[in-house]
Amino acid sequence: MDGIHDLGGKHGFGAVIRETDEPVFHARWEARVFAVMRAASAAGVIRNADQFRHAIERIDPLAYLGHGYYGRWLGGIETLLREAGVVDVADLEAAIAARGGDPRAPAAARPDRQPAHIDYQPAAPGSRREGQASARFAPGARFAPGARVRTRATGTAGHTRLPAYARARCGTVIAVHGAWVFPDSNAHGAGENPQHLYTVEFSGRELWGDEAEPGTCVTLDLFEQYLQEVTP
Amino acid sequence: MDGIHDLGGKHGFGAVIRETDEPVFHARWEARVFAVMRAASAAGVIRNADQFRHAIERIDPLAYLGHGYYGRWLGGIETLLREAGVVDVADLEAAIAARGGDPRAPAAARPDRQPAHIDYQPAAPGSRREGQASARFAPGARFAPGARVRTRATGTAGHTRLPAYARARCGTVIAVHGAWVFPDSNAHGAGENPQHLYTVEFSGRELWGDEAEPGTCVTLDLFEQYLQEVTP
Amino acid sequence: MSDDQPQALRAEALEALLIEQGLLSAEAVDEVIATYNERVGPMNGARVVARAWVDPAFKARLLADGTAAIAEFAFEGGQTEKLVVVENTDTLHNVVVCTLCSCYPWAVLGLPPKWYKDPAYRSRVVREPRRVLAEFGVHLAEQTRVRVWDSSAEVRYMVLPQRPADSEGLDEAALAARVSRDAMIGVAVL
Amino acid sequence: MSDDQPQALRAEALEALLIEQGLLSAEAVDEVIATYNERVGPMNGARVVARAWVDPAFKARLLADGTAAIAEFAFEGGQTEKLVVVENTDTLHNVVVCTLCSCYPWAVLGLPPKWYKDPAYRSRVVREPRRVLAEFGVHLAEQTRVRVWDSSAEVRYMVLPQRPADSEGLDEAALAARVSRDAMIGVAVL
Repeated sequence: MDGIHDLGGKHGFGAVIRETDEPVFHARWEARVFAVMRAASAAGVIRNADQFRHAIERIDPLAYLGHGYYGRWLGGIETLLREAGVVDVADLEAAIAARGGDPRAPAAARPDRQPAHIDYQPAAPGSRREGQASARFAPGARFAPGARVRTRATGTAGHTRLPAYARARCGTVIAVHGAWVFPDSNAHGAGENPQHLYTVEFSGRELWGDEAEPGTCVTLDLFEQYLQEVTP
Repeated sequence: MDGIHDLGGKHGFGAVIRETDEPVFHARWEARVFAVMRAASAAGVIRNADQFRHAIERIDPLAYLGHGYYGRWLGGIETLLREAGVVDVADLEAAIAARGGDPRAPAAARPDRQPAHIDYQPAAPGSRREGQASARFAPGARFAPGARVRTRATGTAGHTRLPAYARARCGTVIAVHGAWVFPDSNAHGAGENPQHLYTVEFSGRELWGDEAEPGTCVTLDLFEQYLQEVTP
Repeated sequence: MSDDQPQALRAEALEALLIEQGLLSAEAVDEVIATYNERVGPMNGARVVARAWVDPAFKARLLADGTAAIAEFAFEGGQTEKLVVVENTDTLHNVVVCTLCSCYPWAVLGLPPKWYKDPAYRSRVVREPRRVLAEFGVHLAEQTRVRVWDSSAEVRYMVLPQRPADSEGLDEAALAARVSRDAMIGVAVL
Repeated sequence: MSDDQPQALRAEALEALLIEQGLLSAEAVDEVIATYNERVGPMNGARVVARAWVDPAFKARLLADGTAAIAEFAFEGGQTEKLVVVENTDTLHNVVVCTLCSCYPWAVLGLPPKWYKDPAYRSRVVREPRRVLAEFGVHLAEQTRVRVWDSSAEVRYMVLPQRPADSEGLDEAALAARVSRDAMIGVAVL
């Protein structure tokens, strides 16, 4: 998804602001959101991290920039709870009003009428991540360390972990991590589609052109489906 | 600038909302902003449209999405008026307070301490646009209608009119418009650098991959410096 | 954007400071409002379209060099240093956008509507023009190609819509009354 | 974000609805607060770093397979299914980010600081790492290469900082006390 979340390389966000003696949670509501996230996972509403990340990507872009990290989580979780029918928006608004709040205050959540993942079933219990995926994934890795690869040029409306700044770019494989669940399909309940994951290093110059800082590079962990061989 | 303004192809902004019987100005303050823009141009604070567009690109990203068109203009104009020393922020805040407003309400303006364009002088009075630029631009156009061209792959921290969605893409020249002032340098007072302008057509598939709608294309007006020849 | 009070006060304050400095007259706002409500607006483009429908020689000139062809109307309004007029046909539909800001041919269409300047239209129409057009009520045949003109430089675009089938016998003024702003942007058909 | 009251009330309302449905216990919030304040935090990563400094065999294991090497510590906290530890040297400086969301190795570093999750750091550190590091007070020699690890999948990264020159003779616990969270992200040197 070419969404507001895809921030790498973007300009205009100013200086990095650090807090002195920053607490783990700035307010109790942030910890509440964390607890609600865990409950939604336990209830099967958040099926996997990919689906949750995509729900956060789908929230209102203004809220994404303005509501902070736990505000983004809140939007993503509310989206999934409403899509799953676990929470009804009228009940939620009534509960907000009962606490003296404005139930019509701009919310971050953006539930789809027909969520893409409603029929999602994990392929096998507990088979989400590396160990299990590797075991079920027979073919060998297509690329070895040192291989030159080029990333896919185009984006997608769905979830993906290839950031816009690294599209249509050439890099070098520096590590091979075995087979992992593919977020682009798993987020949508369209299968775990396990495939090899590579750490690919890109020179600053390849990513940013003449304006790159000298002697800098960026690595990304990229799935085999994002990559093409570069013929020398 | 890889800023929030570069919206082409981005996801997550929802449906297009139309108003019935929409007025030209929704409130008097919008027309005020328009009048202030004209005054800033007449006073030489807004030197050219490229500098003004870049000032708008530089405003706070949240304001860019949240304050509407004239709110964006307001941010851009305030930025330039403060950078030029015509308006002092303390005076502005006092004038807001005198009107019963909160002088510390989040503002869109983001003046630089050392604006890049402070020494800007137009190369020649009135020489900003097509006619004059063409006259001073001797060499012929590098590309003719029908030529296949590839756009630059990387962005820039400064102003540019090559949107991110059309970088590193191949297209076909369908029109040649003579020489125009180059916004990428003109916005920063770094010269008018007139050069040929081309309308380039890109297939939907080239821009958006497999997800493109069939039978669609996009044209962009691109400056010669953005383009490379595609060798067949 | 539910509450634009801070922007309203800031604009008023800025205006006051410029008036104090003699850089702006107190009447300028009313002049702006009058200009873009009364004289500069889509009624100008509508006259151009109607003339192209009734006068084949003018239409040929308009499509060959829009800037020169509209010079005879002597429109004011700015933002239209070079005008290119693109013609809708049975096999090609044109639609105009400015993804990077909100470029628009003021002299012929006036100031753009809010939706033209909002993120939704700017982001979507280049990527999914058929879906956006359908939301506007324009359902194109599959075989009709769609060309989206993203106004990324100083060239400004206006769409020449197809003349409605039921407009036989109307004179130029009556035809102009049939031409909508949206049709000249390319998000409506007549 | 000056006023987070709407988010606070919405979170409270959501929590209440889940408690009503028996999907969440009223004590869960306090448990979350206790976990990430008391047991899961950068003190865990600091122990790993200190051990690597004093035990060359552990350091070799840690750099070869971070996940296996930290298993002996039995940290809780999640978000660290595969850990890769990258070593700073005189000629290479490593720094970690997640531009697409805010991935972070919770088990060894706890929950990330606000700046790590904010747009400014996420957007800038991949494009201008030297400038960002300088703002953090880390001024690198021109010849020191910088490698930015953008955590785009489930691999989590932790930086093994260089041992401070003045730490001779300190024991493992004293060394751990010298290791800062920021040094393990790569935005500080010790």
